Order: sequence, then C-alpha cells, then structure tokens
Amino acid sequence: MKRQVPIIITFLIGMIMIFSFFIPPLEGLEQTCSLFFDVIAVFAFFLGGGNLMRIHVNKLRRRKKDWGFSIVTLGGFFIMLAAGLLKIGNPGGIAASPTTEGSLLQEIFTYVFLPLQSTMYALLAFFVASASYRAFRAKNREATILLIAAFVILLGRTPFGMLLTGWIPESFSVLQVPNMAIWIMNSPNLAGQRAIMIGIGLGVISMSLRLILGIERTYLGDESA
Amino acid sequence: MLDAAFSIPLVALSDIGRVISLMFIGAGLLWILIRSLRAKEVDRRIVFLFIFIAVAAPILFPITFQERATLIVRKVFDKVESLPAGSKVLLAFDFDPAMAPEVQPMADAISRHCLTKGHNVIFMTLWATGQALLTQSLERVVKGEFPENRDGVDYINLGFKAGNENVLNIIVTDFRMMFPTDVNGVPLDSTSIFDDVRSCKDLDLIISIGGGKPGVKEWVLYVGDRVNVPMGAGVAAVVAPQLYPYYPKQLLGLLGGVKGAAEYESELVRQYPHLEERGTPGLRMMGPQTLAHMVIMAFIVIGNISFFISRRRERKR
Amino acid sequence: MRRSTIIVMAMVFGLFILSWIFRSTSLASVQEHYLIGGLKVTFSAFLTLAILSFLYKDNPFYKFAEHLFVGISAAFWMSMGFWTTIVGNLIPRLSRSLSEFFQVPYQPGSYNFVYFIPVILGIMLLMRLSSKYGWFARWPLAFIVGTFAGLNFVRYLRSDFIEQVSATFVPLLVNWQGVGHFISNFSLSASGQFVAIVGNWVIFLGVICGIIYFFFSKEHKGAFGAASRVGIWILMITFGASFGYTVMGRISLLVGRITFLFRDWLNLIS
Amino acid sequence: MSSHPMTSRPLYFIILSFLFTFFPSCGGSSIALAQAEPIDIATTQMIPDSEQVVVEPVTSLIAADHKYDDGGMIDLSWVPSIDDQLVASRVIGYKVYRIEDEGEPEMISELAPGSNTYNDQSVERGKLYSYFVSTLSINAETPSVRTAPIEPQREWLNYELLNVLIMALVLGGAVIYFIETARRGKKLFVRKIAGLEAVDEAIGRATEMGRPILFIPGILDMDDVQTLAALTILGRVARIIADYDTKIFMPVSRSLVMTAGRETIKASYQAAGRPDAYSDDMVTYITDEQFGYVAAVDGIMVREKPATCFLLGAFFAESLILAETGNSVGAIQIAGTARPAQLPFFIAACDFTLIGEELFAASAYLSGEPKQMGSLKGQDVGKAIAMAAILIGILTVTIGDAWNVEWIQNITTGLVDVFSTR
Repeated sequence: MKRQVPIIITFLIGMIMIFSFFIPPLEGLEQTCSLFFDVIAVFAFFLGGGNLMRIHVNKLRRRKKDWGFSIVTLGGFFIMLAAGLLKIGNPGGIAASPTTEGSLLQEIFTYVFLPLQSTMYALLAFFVASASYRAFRAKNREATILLIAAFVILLGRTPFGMLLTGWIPESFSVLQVPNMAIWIMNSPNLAGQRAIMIGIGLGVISMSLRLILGIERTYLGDESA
Repeated sequence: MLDAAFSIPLVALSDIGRVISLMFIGAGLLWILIRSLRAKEVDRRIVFLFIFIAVAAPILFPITFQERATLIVRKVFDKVESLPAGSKVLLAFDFDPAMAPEVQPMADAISRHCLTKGHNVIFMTLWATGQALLTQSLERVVKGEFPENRDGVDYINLGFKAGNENVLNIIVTDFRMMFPTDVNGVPLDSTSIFDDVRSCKDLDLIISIGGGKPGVKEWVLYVGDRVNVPMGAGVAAVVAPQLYPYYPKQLLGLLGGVKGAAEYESELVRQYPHLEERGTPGLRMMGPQTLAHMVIMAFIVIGNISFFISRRRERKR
Repeated sequence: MRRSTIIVMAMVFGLFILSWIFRSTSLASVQEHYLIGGLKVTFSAFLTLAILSFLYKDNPFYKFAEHLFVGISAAFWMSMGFWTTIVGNLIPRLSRSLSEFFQVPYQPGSYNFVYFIPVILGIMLLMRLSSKYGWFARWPLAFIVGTFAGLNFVRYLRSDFIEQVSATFVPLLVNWQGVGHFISNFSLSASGQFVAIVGNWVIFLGVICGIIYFFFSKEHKGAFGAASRVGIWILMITFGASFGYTVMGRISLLVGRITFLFRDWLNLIS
Repeated sequence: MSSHPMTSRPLYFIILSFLFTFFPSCGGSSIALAQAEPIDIATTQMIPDSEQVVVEPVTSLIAADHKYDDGGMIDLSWVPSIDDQLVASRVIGYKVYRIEDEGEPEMISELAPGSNTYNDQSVERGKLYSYFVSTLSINAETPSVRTAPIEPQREWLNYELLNVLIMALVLGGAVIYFIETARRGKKLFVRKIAGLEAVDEAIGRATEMGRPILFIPGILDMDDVQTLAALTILGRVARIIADYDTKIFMPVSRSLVMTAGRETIKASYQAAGRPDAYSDDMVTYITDEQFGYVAAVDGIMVREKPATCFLLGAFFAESLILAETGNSVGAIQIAGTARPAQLPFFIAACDFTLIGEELFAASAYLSGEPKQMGSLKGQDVGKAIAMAAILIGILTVTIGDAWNVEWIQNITTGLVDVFSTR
C-alpha cells in the first residue's frame, strides 16, 4: 500500500499523459487529469499554510529563539486569511472576485504584500553591484571571456553604446557596440542556450521516464526500494 | 571616464541637481578606485550606497534618451499592428509584484496598443499574485484610458487559476472547461468576446508577459508549439537570453526587460503620437538604467584593476 | 533591551507617526479617509525601508518584515486558490446547493462524480500534517509526479529537442553567389553577408561544441577535448550575455521601489 | 488560426473531393464540396433593388474533417468574394451557416473581410453537417452554394506527430537499455566533474572552524529533476557530515522536500552508524513563497554564519541574493543549477559551480547508482543523434542553398520533416 500504489498511480497517469499526446480520443481523459491536478494544487497551498501554522505554533509553545516574531507571522496569516478566504471587507460580497478593487485583500496586497515582495526582489540591484565589484574578475581565460561578453552587452543595452561608437561607418557597422550586442545575442548566446536547452531537455525526458516507470523513487522518501 | 562620457548630454542639461549628483558619483568612483589601487578593501555597504544614488539621482532629475526598436521587438509590434481590428488577442500577465517594475511597462504598452487597434483582448494569469496586479492594470489602463470599451465585448479578464502548466494544457483545447466564468463570475457563454473562441486555436495572437515559471517557456511548450497560433513574448531581462533559441520559429518576437519596453513604447508613440501623454514608463526608466549601468561597468573595471594589481604584488613576492 | 536599541525603536516610531501626520494632511484634500490613506502609505514605506535596512545589517525591523511576509503570502495563495479553482472549477461540478451558496453557475454532468477523486487526493495530501498517516500523502504526490512527468516527457521532447535540432539547420554560406561576389561585396556591415556567415558558423560550432561539453560518457581528450573546451567558451559568452542582459532588469526593480518612495511617500516627484 | 491542408494542397484535395462527391460511400466521405442547391434564407431586406449593394458570393467552399482529432472539428475553406478588396471593399464580412442533420440553417460565426477559413469546433460525431458562407455588404447578404453533408471523423493516431513518437521510443529505449546494462553490473564511464573534489574539502573546513553547513535544495518541489539531483548529493554530503560530526542545517521551501530531506539525512546517519546524532531539526520548512523563503534564509545565514553553503537545485532570482549573502559571512559556496539564467551569478559569486546538466551528472557520479549512470549514458545517445542530425542538416542546407542541388535540397526537406512538428 505504502509503496506499490503510488508507483502504480504514477505509471498510469504518466502513460495517459504521454499517449493522449498521440491518440486524439484520449485527449478528454488528459484534460480531466489536468483539471484534477489543478484542484490538488490548491490543496498543496493549504498544506503550505498548515505547515507554516504548525511550525510557528510549535515555536511559540517551546519558546524557541525569536518566538516573538512567530506571533507576527501568525497574525499576518490570520488577518490575510480572514480578508481572503472569508472575503471580509469585499464590497462585492461572496460572488465578487476576491481581488475586487477596494476589498481588504486587495488593500493588504497593495500596501503590505507588494512593498515587501518587490523590495525583497529589489535587493538584487545592490547584490548585482557588489558582485560585479567583487566577483566579476578576469581570473582565467573562461572568466575573461565571460567578462568581455558581459561588458559588450552592458554597453550595447544602453544608449551609451551608440554614443561611443556611432561614428563607425556603415561598412564596419558590426563594430558598433549595439550591433555587436545584437550579434552576440543572436549567435553565440543562441548557440550556448540551445546546447544547454537540448541537454536539459534530454535530462527532463529521461527523468520523466524513470519516474513513470518507477525506476526513480526518491520522491517517495525511500532510498532502499 | 564617466564625466567625460556624460559631457555630451550635459551641455544641454542645465539642471544643477544632475550636475551635482553626477559629480558626486564620479568623485565617489574615483575614491573607490584610489582605495582599490592601494589594495584596501571597500566595504560592500559603500557599493550599495553608490548604486542607490546612481538610481535615485536620475529619478529625481530625469535624463531621457531616444530609442529605436530592434528587429526582435519590432516583430511583435508589427504583428499587433497588422492584425485587423476585432482580432482576438490573449495577454497573459504571468508575473508578481516583484517582477512588475520590469514587465509592467511592456504589459501596459501592449495592452494600450491592442485596445487602440480595436482588438478584443483576453487577459489572464497563471500567478495568484498576478490577478491582483491585473485588477490594478485594468483599472488604470483599460477602464481608465479606454472607458468606451465594454467588459465581455472588447476585453475580458479571466483572472487566475491554480495548476500552472495544467491550466495551459486545458485551455489549449477548451477554455470553458478551465474558465466556466470570468473573474467576476460572468459565464463565458454570455460574453460576446467568447462567441467564436473555444480554445487557443481560435486566437489570432498570444502574448505572454512574464519572467518566471510558469511563464513564456511553458506557453511555448504547452500552447504555442501545439496550436500554431503566433506567439509573442515580453519577459524580464533575466530570462530573455534563454528564450532566444525559440526565436523566430517558436516565438515571433521578444521584448526583453525595460529596454524592450522602451523600444516598444518608442515605436508606439511614433505610430500613435497621442499615446505619449498616457506615459512612457519604459523610456523614462532608461535614464536611471543608463547611469546604473555605467556605475556597474565602472565597478567591474575597478574590481579588475585592483585584482591585477594585487596579483602583480603577489608575484613580486 | 539595550538603551541604544530603545532609542532607535523610539526614533523609528516617532518618524513613523510624523510621516503618518504629514501624509494624511497632504491627502486631506483628495481623499475622504485621509487618515487611513496616510497610514497605508506610511506603513508600506516603513516595510520597504525595513527590508532595505538588511543591506546594512540584520535587525529587528527586517525580522518583523520577513516574518510578516511569510505569514501573509501563505494566506494569500490559499485564498486565491480556494476562490478561483475550488469555487470556480470544483464546486460547480460537485454540488448544486453549494454552487448556489457561492453564487457560481452549476454545471450538471453525468460523470461529475469523478471530481470527488481530486478532493479525496487533496485530503490525503493534507494528511501529511499528521505524523501517523503522513504516508497517505504519497498517493496525491504520485499523481502530481505522474502528471508532470507525462506532460513534460512529450513537450520537452518536441519543443526543446526535436524543434531545436531543425532550428539549427542554418546555411553556412548565406546568399552564396560565388567567391567573386563574396569578395567584391565584402564588408563588416552588421547586415552584410560576411557577418551573417560568421554568425551561422558560430551557431553551428557553438551548438555542437556546447553539446560535446555536456557529453559525460566519454573522456574529454584529443579532438573531443578541444571541442569541449570551445564549448565551455561558448557557454561563457552565453553566461556573460545573460549577466549583461540581467543587470538592466535588476536595476529596474530598484527604480520601481525608489519611485514609490519618492512619489507616493515623499511626494518629491509627480 | 491553424492553417489546414486544403489551403496548401488545393489540387490534391479537389481531385479527392471530386472522387468523394461521386463515390460518397468510399472510405468515409470526409470532404464535402459545395453543391448547387437552392438556399431559402430570408436575406432579402426591405430595400429597393436599386439601393442594395449586392456582392458576389464566395466560391470553392470546401468542408473537410479536421485531421487527427477526436471527431470534434470540421475545417472550412473558400475563396473570398471577388468584391472583397483591400481598398474600397464592398464586403464588410462573412457569416458562416451550418445545417445540422438537414435541419434549419444556423449562423455560427461572423468573420472579418479577407477571411478564407473557419474551424468549427462545436460539432459532434454521428451527425451530418453541411455549411454555406454568405458574403455581407452594408445592406445585403449573398449566400454561397451549400456543401454536401459531412460527418466529423475520429482518428486513432496522430500521424503528424509520428516523428515525435518514434523519437520518444528511440530515446526512451536508449535510457532503459543502459539502465538495464548498468544494473547487470556493467561499469559505465562518467567523466570527471570539476568541483566535486571540493565537496569533501568544504565539509572538512566547516569541521575545523566549528561552524555549521547550510544546504539549500533550490525552491522547487519534488517533481523537479534538479531537486531530486540535489537530494542525491545531499545523501552523500550527509554521510560525510555524519562521519565528521559537523552540524548541517537545511531550510526548505516545500513541505514535501522537507520530508524527503529528513529521510535522506536520516538514512545517511544510519549508514554511518550514528542514528542517534540525527535530529528532525536539521531540516525545517519555511514557506512556499519565494521571497519569504529568501528573506528567512538570508536571516539564517547572517545569524548562524555557516562555513560552507551548498546551493544545489532549481534557483531563480534568489540565486544571487543567497550567494552574495553567503559570501558576506565568509562561507565557501558550492552551487549548481540547470536554470541557465542563474548560472552566470553562481559562476561569479560562488567558489565552485556545476553547470546545467553537470548537476545531474554529479549526482550520478556520486551515487554510482545504475539508474542514474544508465540514464546519463542514454541521454548521451540523444545528444549524439542531435549532433549527427545537425551536422547533416547544416551540410545539406549549405550545399543545397549555395549551389541549388535539388536532390540535396530534398534530403534537407526530409530531415526538416523528421525534426519538426509545425
């Protein structure tokens, strides 16, 4: 039960998904499976919420380090839940979209969630700067190539590249930095990305096959089987 | 290097703020360079401060540049432009607030373009956080700028559904199975925009705007390659290079990052000058971008100079 | 708590109140609920600065923002998933009375009972929260893994393997009309024949050498080793291009945040 | 709109439709040509004839079964009215009418001027449909002739995707074959991967410094290949850690990864003979939200100050945030991901980076499991096929293009057909 059933489920569903690609009458079944997946995906969100609650309640109960902040997490969680799940403060009532303009959910989203998430992401701008100062160094041949390519693209992506090299005549125009940047993107970048894409594509294909055939079972948590 | 290079636009700009901030940045970089030459560590917080100033200064004292659309961007523009009015265009807002500063300008520009051309636009998103952003965009761009357009006739908002790729896998053959109603609970059958649309096959153009997963790649894999509907994309700069292998066969064009948005906006404004007053955030963002790029390039150069100096010193020992 | 901590706390609190007052007075003429409006903007600005303060060093304000974010985001995803998919897609297929309660159009169908399957699997997934019956969650997990593996198998095969191979069939002699024509029209123009030819050669050699670099079951020696070395160079150009391209995106994120601070909070720009 | 075969091969279809019109019983009539039948539809409006703008009807209307579906579609195509011009057109659009089982005509769609195809997706098997298209002017409607009744057909195999099926069998076969070979005990070769030796060294360093090791398995769930590869490497890392008695800390962003991570570490501790040293606290779940997770991991990094960070798995924007924060606390960092967009940052900011597929190869190399070694070898077969095809394809395209050699161009066309699905 614990091991065999999951392997059979993976096999059956995987096969349906593969063969419906080639056999048109199976398409309906594939669609239904996809819809099932979408529903289960929502339960996974609930699982995430449940886990979060469990961890922070535990932290509170055991008075672990920084337990005070767990109150903040749980507070935010329940307020958002009330606003979202119960649609409290939604002017349109139960039938309206949860993100109706002016609803409590949309307000919390705009004034709390949005600044938090986008500032977290904006930290990247700083880290890019410090990484370029600290880490992008011509340590060896490979690093030098990376650096030069990065430099040309950086220059070519701003109006500055044109300002610097715009004087180069048309018959040598590939030497203008913006054109050089476009050329790098269209030729070597494309080649490298395609090589990576083919390699990873094959990796995904063989992994999928191993999962469907039950050869790969790490996701079930038992190494021995 | 920086001051000399900026002397060209500076002649025309008399704003003192700009001059002072540029001088400040230039002097600061010089100071970092000198410190690096003496092989002294520069604290990363100073680096952070510099990038903050380099971005903040041009926001306070705007610097603007002209842009010209590159081929890969123009192809998306031309496609939207060449479709007859009333064509069905699907715009997928697959991004969250974190990515929004980067891709919202192109989402707005493409929405404006489609509505100006009179296309029927279907909005949707695969990101839960995208729906809240979509609500904001619709309020601002669609309802704010095109009040004559009717919901369900000229445009429709389908909103978010959970399931990532599986959502795409269903709408590729049947919209109604996945979206029985639009975001406001209106059944699709009662909207005229969906009269002729059963699946993605019936669309004339799909433009996915995103930058993460699920995003443009999933659209290509699950929809674009399956139904042969022309697909355009607008993405955060970080994923643009890895989508190049799909261009031009699997994606007709690609807008990468704010520069892509700025190029699209410049093309849009050239074609429809009255849209300029609606705002060109992409073009405006190019000022801070340029300055920050210069600072980052300076950092790379300084970092390498100090690296070579310290290496030479080590060798001497 | 140390005294300096208390002073900093008090200062931040004071500034917060100050900002609230200023913001509210400036909103008083435009908004009805100007006090709440002022609080909202001030609070977002506070959160923005709290996260940015991490750049200086870890501190309680950052911790507060971090923990708040974790709680809010989990609940946000739950709410969205519930209303859009459970209420939007599942309930209309399961129950007429629930559909009426949630005011969604009921979709009768003779095979609708199958939609109990995802509900059961979903509940099994939630059993993971219990340590005793946690193994039940393997069933829905197997379903998830099976769906993804099946879908990805064919789609990656088509889009990322088969299509990519034929997309690489580029002519190595673009617009070839003989050597004489080539020499007489030779130029380094970006749209010229020579640049196009070099570009296609780079695509050809780059893809082949790149794949060779990722060839694991053969020792990289001799010609194979040389090709793999060219492969890593091509990959390095690719990564360099990626880096150069990405910097712009990362900067725009900061532009977005600073614009918020300057425009919505401090009213410095319009 | 999808272009269907009739527009590209009219002659072929006209001959076929001719055949089917005369021998409707042969092989399931799937194509119906317009027949001259009178249509009684109230199109004439109460406008004097002199003011009516009468336009020419569409011609060559063909209805055909949509190929390779479940019998739910019929494709229509026609030649637009000669009055349908780009400039000063008198045609304002078309209406498509459908007659189901000889019933009343029903308008199913209105199309823009210039249209010449329509794909009817609302038909059912077992019913007969015929169609006509009428051309609209500003005040009149001119119907075309009606097509013969046609029944949508179901096909059991999508022959357009036959090449994908064959390729799937070849690649799948290669992977399974080599896994079996490896299982039977044949030693398969995997080339050395730079950066792997660093693993032991990095763990040793943490032990010497008495600081913990941080292991981040990416932010995707167990259904992602990269997460699985990361867990395999974790098994190996945990084994060494158990020997050295170093602390490991693994914050994760998915609850399923948490369980799998715990089981993996537990198994390694058991294998090292120290099950008592294991504790569930080594692996903690934080949140599914990407930046919530990043914020928390950043916090952990600066508070715990790990000596070594493993960043292996699927990473997105957080790659650089984590790598730079790790660097600022002085940790040695070993990274690996198959997300091409994040690789430059790892290469720049970390000490060792597994590039793309190297991550999978590393997990195969470390575990030595036949299933991993075998599939690596199987994937190499795929790469060999790709390289060979690219080589031949490029050569034939070049020669065919430059010197117009017809038989070589035919090879190219054939090869493109094999490696294309559009």
